[in-house]
Amino acid sequence: MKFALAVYGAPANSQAPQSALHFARAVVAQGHEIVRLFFYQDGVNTATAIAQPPQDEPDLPNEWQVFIQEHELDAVVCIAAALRRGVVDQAEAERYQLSNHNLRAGYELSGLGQLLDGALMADRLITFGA
Amino acid sequence: MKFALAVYGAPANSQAPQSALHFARAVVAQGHEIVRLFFYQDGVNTATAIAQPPQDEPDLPNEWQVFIQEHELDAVVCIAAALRRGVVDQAEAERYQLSNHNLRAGYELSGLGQLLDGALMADRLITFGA
Amino acid sequence: MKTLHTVNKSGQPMALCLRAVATGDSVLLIEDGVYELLSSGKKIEALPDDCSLYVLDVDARARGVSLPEHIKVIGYDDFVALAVDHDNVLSWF
Amino acid sequence: MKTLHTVNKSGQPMALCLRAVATGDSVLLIEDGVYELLSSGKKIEALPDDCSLYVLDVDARARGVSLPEHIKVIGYDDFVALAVDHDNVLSWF
Amino acid sequence: MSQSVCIISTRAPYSGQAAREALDAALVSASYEIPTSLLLMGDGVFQLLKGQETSDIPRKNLSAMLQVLPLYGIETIYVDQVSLDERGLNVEDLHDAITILGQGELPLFIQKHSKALNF
Amino acid sequence: MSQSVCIISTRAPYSGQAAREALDAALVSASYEIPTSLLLMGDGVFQLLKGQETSDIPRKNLSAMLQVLPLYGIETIYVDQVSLDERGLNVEDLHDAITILGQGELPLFIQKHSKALNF
Repeated sequence: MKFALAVYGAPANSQAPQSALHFARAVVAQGHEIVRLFFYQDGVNTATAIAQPPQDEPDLPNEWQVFIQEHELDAVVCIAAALRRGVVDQAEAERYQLSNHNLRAGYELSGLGQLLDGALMADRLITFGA
Repeated sequence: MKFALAVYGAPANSQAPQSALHFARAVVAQGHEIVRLFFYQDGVNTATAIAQPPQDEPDLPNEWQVFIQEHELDAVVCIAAALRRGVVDQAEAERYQLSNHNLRAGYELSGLGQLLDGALMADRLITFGA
Repeated sequence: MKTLHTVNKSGQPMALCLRAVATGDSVLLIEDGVYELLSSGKKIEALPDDCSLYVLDVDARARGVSLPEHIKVIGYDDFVALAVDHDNVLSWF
Repeated sequence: MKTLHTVNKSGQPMALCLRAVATGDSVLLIEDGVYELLSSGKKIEALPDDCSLYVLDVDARARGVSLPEHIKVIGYDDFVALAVDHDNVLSWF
Repeated sequence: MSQSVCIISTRAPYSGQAAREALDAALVSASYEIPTSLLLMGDGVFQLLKGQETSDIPRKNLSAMLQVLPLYGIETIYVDQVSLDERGLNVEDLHDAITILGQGELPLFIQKHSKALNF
Repeated sequence: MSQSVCIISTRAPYSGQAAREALDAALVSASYEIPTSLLLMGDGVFQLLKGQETSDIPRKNLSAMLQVLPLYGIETIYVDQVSLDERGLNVEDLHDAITILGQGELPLFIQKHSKALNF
């Protein structure tokens, strides 16, 4: 069965990225397919490359990246939500003349259409809210 | 009179940074002193240099920076809260071997002690919660 | 059409879920939704009899919420299986 | 000792504020706290008579909340003046 | 079954961006020519209040965005009656083009759509 | 008046970091040797539940942090009675070293401190 997952909370202010990761691992373990991951609202903070969680807590941004790359998942970060929150890739940093960029490898910045597209192409959309 | 202001919400998920800025401007206009600004919890996102708000909304991170620099305010970003959320200066980026840094000029990363210190040295502490 | 409803907070998300739930649907409490098992005026008692109530084990355990006997305690594998068994998943947060 | 309480949401912040408020204190509704003026079972009616109730003009206007006559509508300058006039400011959020 | 989308928006308009980000999703869905319904529940019904003047806060005016919905084929906004009652809101204080769903109508209404997205 | 601090913590322990960040503030305040009280209200009282096992979620165990408070001179945790009642919590389910403040006791309790910080 085809799943799409949407994540709307940040690692630091919500359990959403962690619940979604647990769920995603179980989806893959049961032989189902994840056709789209979509990070929206504060969920875009999951994709920052420069967070440094305290040593007594797991590093969720890193765990997500490893999982995405291992399973070659289609991981989309909403570009409008990301820009307003300061999560940008090199192309956007250059476009807006920002000093730096911080999007992790494995993620792609794209439009909200990818959330709708994922919802329609999947058999199930599961949203992890903030 | 001496004021300390604490900001706990991010520009994108709370009105706190904007309410606090309006309040801070009124404090200065009335001839009072702001002895400490402290950005904690999601409030640390106010200090990122690489956010790009949409054109139909004000650029609060930029407005805060201009205000801080114009009035030479003591603006502290909680270092623990900032590290876990991916807001880092050059020194922390080097310490943790992160790819980049994104703290705006005008802010200083420091410990939670600066919040307590600000609360005790000010006549009034005003907290803008998320 | 059967829907699986997830609830990750008590308060508004639980109240809205109860308004959207239909005969034969299931409700799964996750994250802070597990506190709904404690509250004195329990909203979950308004759940229709033919709806199943589940709670996610890791989230209840993390919060020290002790579980009444009538509730089905499940893990993420079961959560995925429930999502497969229902026609839709609605998340209340 | 007089305290100025700010409330930026209805729900829990307003409820906790009402439990912490003392004779002679003031309450200022800001941000989503201004919706407290609309709710049908108004919590603010539990405010003691000798407490003053204020609302921040920009936040009420932004949300389209019309203001009852008995409430004091203020701007940020008055907010600062209130903070000066009270001994402490407590923020409920 | 041909596809249709129900966008459920449950947040007040201005503290965070969730309400705006739900409206953006509704507009994108409708602009793909997918039949799209917008359903307001809980604090989401505050988006309907008339007379919102947002020039002094750093947020886009959502009232203005609601006016635009018909241009995208979203002719009415569905609203949960109980949420209005809980908040003491009367229809005359609200945006005009709304359809109120009474207690018990919500489950069937949501099920009429092939996908429901909560915000 | 000599300084003292009341830390008011109103959030449940694990969804966000607000509860942890309030405890951090209490520990910092106490470690500066400022007389410090910790007051739990609203969903903050959920921090007191016994038997929290957090190894499967990405959060530090706050129960364990509460155990550490006496080492910093915070011998008891003040708790709002009404918040316990609203949530159906009984004292036997909770962390031991607590002092319950009944209805009407909160205003005076908070005023005894020169500064109160809400989280």
